[in-house]
Amino acid sequence: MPNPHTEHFPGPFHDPPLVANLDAIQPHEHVALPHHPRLQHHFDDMAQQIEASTLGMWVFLVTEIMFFGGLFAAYLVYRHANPEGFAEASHHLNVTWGTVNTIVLIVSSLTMALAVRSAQISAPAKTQVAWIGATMLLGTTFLGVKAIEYTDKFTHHLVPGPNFRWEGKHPAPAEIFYSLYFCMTGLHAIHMIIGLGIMSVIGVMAWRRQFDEDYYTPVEIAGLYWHFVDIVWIFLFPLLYLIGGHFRE
Amino acid sequence: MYLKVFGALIIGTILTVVAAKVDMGPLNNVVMLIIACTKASLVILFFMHVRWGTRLTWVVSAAGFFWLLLLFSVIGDYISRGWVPGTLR
Amino acid sequence: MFTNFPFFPEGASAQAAQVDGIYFFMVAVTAFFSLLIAALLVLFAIKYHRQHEDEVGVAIHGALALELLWTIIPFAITMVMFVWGAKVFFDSYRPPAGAMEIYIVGKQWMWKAQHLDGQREINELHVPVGRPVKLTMGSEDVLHSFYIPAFRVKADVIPGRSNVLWFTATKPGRYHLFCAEYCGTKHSGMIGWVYAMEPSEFQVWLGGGKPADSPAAAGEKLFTDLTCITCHRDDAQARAPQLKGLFGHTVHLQGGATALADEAYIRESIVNPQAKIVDGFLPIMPTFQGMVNEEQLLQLIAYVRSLGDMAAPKPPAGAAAPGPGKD
Amino acid sequence: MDTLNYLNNGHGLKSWLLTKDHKRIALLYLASITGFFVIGGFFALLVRLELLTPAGDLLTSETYNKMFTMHGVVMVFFFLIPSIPATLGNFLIPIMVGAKDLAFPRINLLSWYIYVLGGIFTLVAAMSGGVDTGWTFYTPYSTAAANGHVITAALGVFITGFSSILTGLNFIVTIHRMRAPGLTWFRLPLFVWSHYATSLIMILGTPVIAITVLLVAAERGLHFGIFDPALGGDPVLFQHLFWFYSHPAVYIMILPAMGVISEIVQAFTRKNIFGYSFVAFSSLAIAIIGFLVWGHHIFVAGQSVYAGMVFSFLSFVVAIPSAIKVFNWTATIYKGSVSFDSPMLYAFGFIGLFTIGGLTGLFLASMGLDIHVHDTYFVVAHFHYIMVGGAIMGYLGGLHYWWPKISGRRYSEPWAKFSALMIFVGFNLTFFPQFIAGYLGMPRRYHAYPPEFQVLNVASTLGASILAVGYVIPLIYFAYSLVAGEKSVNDPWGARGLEWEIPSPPPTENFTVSPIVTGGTHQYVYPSKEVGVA
Repeated sequence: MPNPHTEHFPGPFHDPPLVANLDAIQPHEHVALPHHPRLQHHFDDMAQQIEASTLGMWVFLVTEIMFFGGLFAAYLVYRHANPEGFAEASHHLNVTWGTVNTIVLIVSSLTMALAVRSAQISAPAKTQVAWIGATMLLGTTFLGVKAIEYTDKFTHHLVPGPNFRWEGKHPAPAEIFYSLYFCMTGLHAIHMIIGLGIMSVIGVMAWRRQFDEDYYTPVEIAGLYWHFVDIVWIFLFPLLYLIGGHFRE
Repeated sequence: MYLKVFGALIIGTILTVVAAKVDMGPLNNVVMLIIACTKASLVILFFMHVRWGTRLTWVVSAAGFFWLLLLFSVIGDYISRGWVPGTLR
Repeated sequence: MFTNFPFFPEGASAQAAQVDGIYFFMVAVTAFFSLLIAALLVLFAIKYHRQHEDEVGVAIHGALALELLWTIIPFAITMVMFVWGAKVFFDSYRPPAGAMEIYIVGKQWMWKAQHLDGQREINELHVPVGRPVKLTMGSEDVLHSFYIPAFRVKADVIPGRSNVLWFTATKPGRYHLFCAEYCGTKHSGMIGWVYAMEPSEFQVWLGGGKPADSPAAAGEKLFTDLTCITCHRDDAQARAPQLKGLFGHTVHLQGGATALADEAYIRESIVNPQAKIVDGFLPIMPTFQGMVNEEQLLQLIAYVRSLGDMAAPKPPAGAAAPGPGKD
Repeated sequence: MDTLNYLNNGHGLKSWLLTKDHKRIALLYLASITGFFVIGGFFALLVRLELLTPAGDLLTSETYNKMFTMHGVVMVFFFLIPSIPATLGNFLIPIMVGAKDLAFPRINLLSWYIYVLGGIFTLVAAMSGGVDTGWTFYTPYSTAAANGHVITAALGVFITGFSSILTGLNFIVTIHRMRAPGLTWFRLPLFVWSHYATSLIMILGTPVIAITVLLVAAERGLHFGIFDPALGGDPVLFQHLFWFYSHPAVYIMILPAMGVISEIVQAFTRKNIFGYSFVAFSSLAIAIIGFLVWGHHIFVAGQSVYAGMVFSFLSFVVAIPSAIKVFNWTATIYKGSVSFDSPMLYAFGFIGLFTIGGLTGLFLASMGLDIHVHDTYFVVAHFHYIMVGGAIMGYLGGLHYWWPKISGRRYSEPWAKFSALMIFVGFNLTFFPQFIAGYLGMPRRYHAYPPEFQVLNVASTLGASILAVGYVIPLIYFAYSLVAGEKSVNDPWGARGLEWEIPSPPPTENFTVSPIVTGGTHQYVYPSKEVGVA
């Protein structure tokens, strides 16, 4: 059987070579080289693998920005068209709950950052799990508060649709506002739930002592995701809860 | 380090709630957005480690927000509607 | 059945010549470049056809000057197209003063038209030649698009707001009217005819039949029926702004802003009265969203419009001050 | 016995459905998009048959509306967008950058499953009564008035969007982080450059349509009011958000095809591209400027005149990089060693048809002219020149070019030439008359039409039948070549590129060790000064 890499087109122009190690790249008996147990076979080394994973997460977050971006663009357009209506509608949101939830999320971002740090410095598994657990607890708290707020909206007929009731002067813009409110916070809450799912996997991995200073990529990229969800809320909070001058109350 | 950033974020939150109760006219929105952007930048730079990231990470994260602005340019249509008298558009 | 089919549409409006002008220019450019590329491809393919199995091409890596040339020349050509196209667009959407007004309502799946004299027609539109005609259009349900190919005019008809289209027919005849924006099951049935007539014939047509109320008269009736008149009064007890002499003038709003009282402003004031509060009045007007349909809305607008030419009596303090007219 | 390659390394359904090999996933995609192409083609056939006569006699108007809707949805979201990237791109990008696989093989497989799931939703919507919104899902028709399962179809589009996002993400990371030693950016094949630009659109645009169709579903299903005019919502906002993705989506379809054509032109003239950096950067320019032209779809839809002017200007600007590519391809053929193998025939067809398609795009970018031709058959003809004459020509050209690498077999060259000719003739007969019909004023999406348009429509339907046969022939000879085709050598065309340095079909790991790259692709050198072209 002929050597496969000599089976080229018999032209005379294969000069200069495109590849310096032409023989080596051809299929032959595979020799396993010693490498980190976490290194996937298609990467050259750990550095490449880590860089790829981090970049991948960042690129994903860019798509997330655009995903929420569609909603923010709609918000911008409608608020530009109905500044008064949006302000009026916003006043029915509970600023206290909103503030509490903002602080809860910021604290969870801190615990998340510390969870990543603890993995980075090869802290004991117990410490890592503790930070991850704290983050998850805060995330759940956020969702709990959100549930209270949603219940309140249901009972006050503030859910858009046939049952929407609005006593104020701007019923139509208010319905648009609440449509956007539910879409934006709902989508955000779904991201929180997904985040909790990711964190529970990360928690189990940490418990099994899989993270140390040489390998902590999963907890790092989970952290990127968590912080991103926090950032979305940092914008949602003022845009939804705080518009239109609460000084008039 | 993380605690300092955390402190700044909490202060930002309190500031933004307080600012919402002060009548500054259209400035309210500006202040609100400046605070929100500052907070977001702090999270991105420190919690998300972009401060220590490669140049590519900088470019990718900046590109995300840049494209968001491109999407927001849709508002241009709404602002310029009615500029041509008699056409209603 | 295959006899008498056209390859180029009739042009029967002032706009048609304008649009066709760009079209011919672009066809020429397209033909030139398509043929140039095709000719070069054929020429090169034949001339440099591979002669031996082991032959290779000449290594040419590029020529900056050449590449800049074919960047800059197309750019220059497209800029001509851009400016020309924008000019035609601008002209064909800005109705001239004194155009004849017709109100159009699109609904699934018919076109309703009403002339100022009250003549109504469905899926037909009679217009005089030689006179600018301005259509104010609304939709009762979904998006439609009012399209007369022979006039080279088209504009979407959008629920929730009015849109404007104008043309000057130049050639008497019968022309297709199409709905160009997909609007559902009978989209292709939402068609009709536009009759361009000599002015004298048009007057005869307008006089024939039994005209209904003019849109303004119908609007006036609605104005009474909906009890708008109780607040929008002429006297000093008026709780709402004076409408006489309003249309086409600048309105001073609460908070110091101003607005031009055009169709869009009147429409907004009816369906979303709280959006713009006239300075000196309380925001007490309820919305009429859902209480008037698109046709009635256009009639109300026509009525307010008809009041626009009247001299405003002494306005109550702070009410709409007459500003410079837009015409 | 054959040497071990990706095709015979593992047998059985499970080895395919659970594979992480980008080459096998590419074939999974190839099979599924071919299925969707057949389905979408079937809908097109019914549309064309209905239009044979002016009266709406073959189908009811509602069925007709569903047919063109499903044709659009299936062809755009389930065939054209994944066509080249998910098959050829998936197969070739890791090889072209000298990597063993894409950066995230599991995500690559996941993207295929997501694609299939989205496809199932769409097929369920189609089979349980269809949708009649048009592929554009314009509100308020889609939210308030449309017949059929709009939500199911919208979810199908939403889901499949994520498959596109994940593919783009994988490509970007792979191209950034997995390049072999010595493979600098400016040594990358132009195919990779164009896929990089495509991936940018995929990750930046797709999320916007995802959220937009989700809002349509929420408005229809939950009676939310985002675009509802009764609440003061603006249907034009939907169009803004929709076209923010859907215009760049056209570049998702055409950029990879441009990449394919760049490769083919170089390989079949045995000559490096004329002006590599102009061609490479024009891809990026198209991707970026392409994001700023969406408003040219709504010149007459109630957009402000000034916004329209900005969009019109930028739409003319985005034509320039496309023009550059056409000129540079033509210049590449100059003094090349031109062969007429079937991939090159597709490339010739592409350049010619794309030139017409691109130039007629200028008609639509010109605001004054767009008033008349907007929403007529002129638009239909224009975008079919880009999507069928451009994207599908490029796809088929690429498939013919790399088929020996993918399958390890040769197909019947005479049949390939014959079908390329049929497709070219059939295509032009189908779509050229539509330019004329469009300028005459025939609106698109018309079930019945005035009789004076009939001659043009008969020509179109006739052309479509020829086109259909032209598409069936490759299916047959490709299938035949799999079982009985002559075995291919590594480099059957005498082309230069990493993919031609490894066996056909490639081994599972592509390269045993990372190749050390010493030059760019398609560098052909004379054996001696004396032998040359005329």
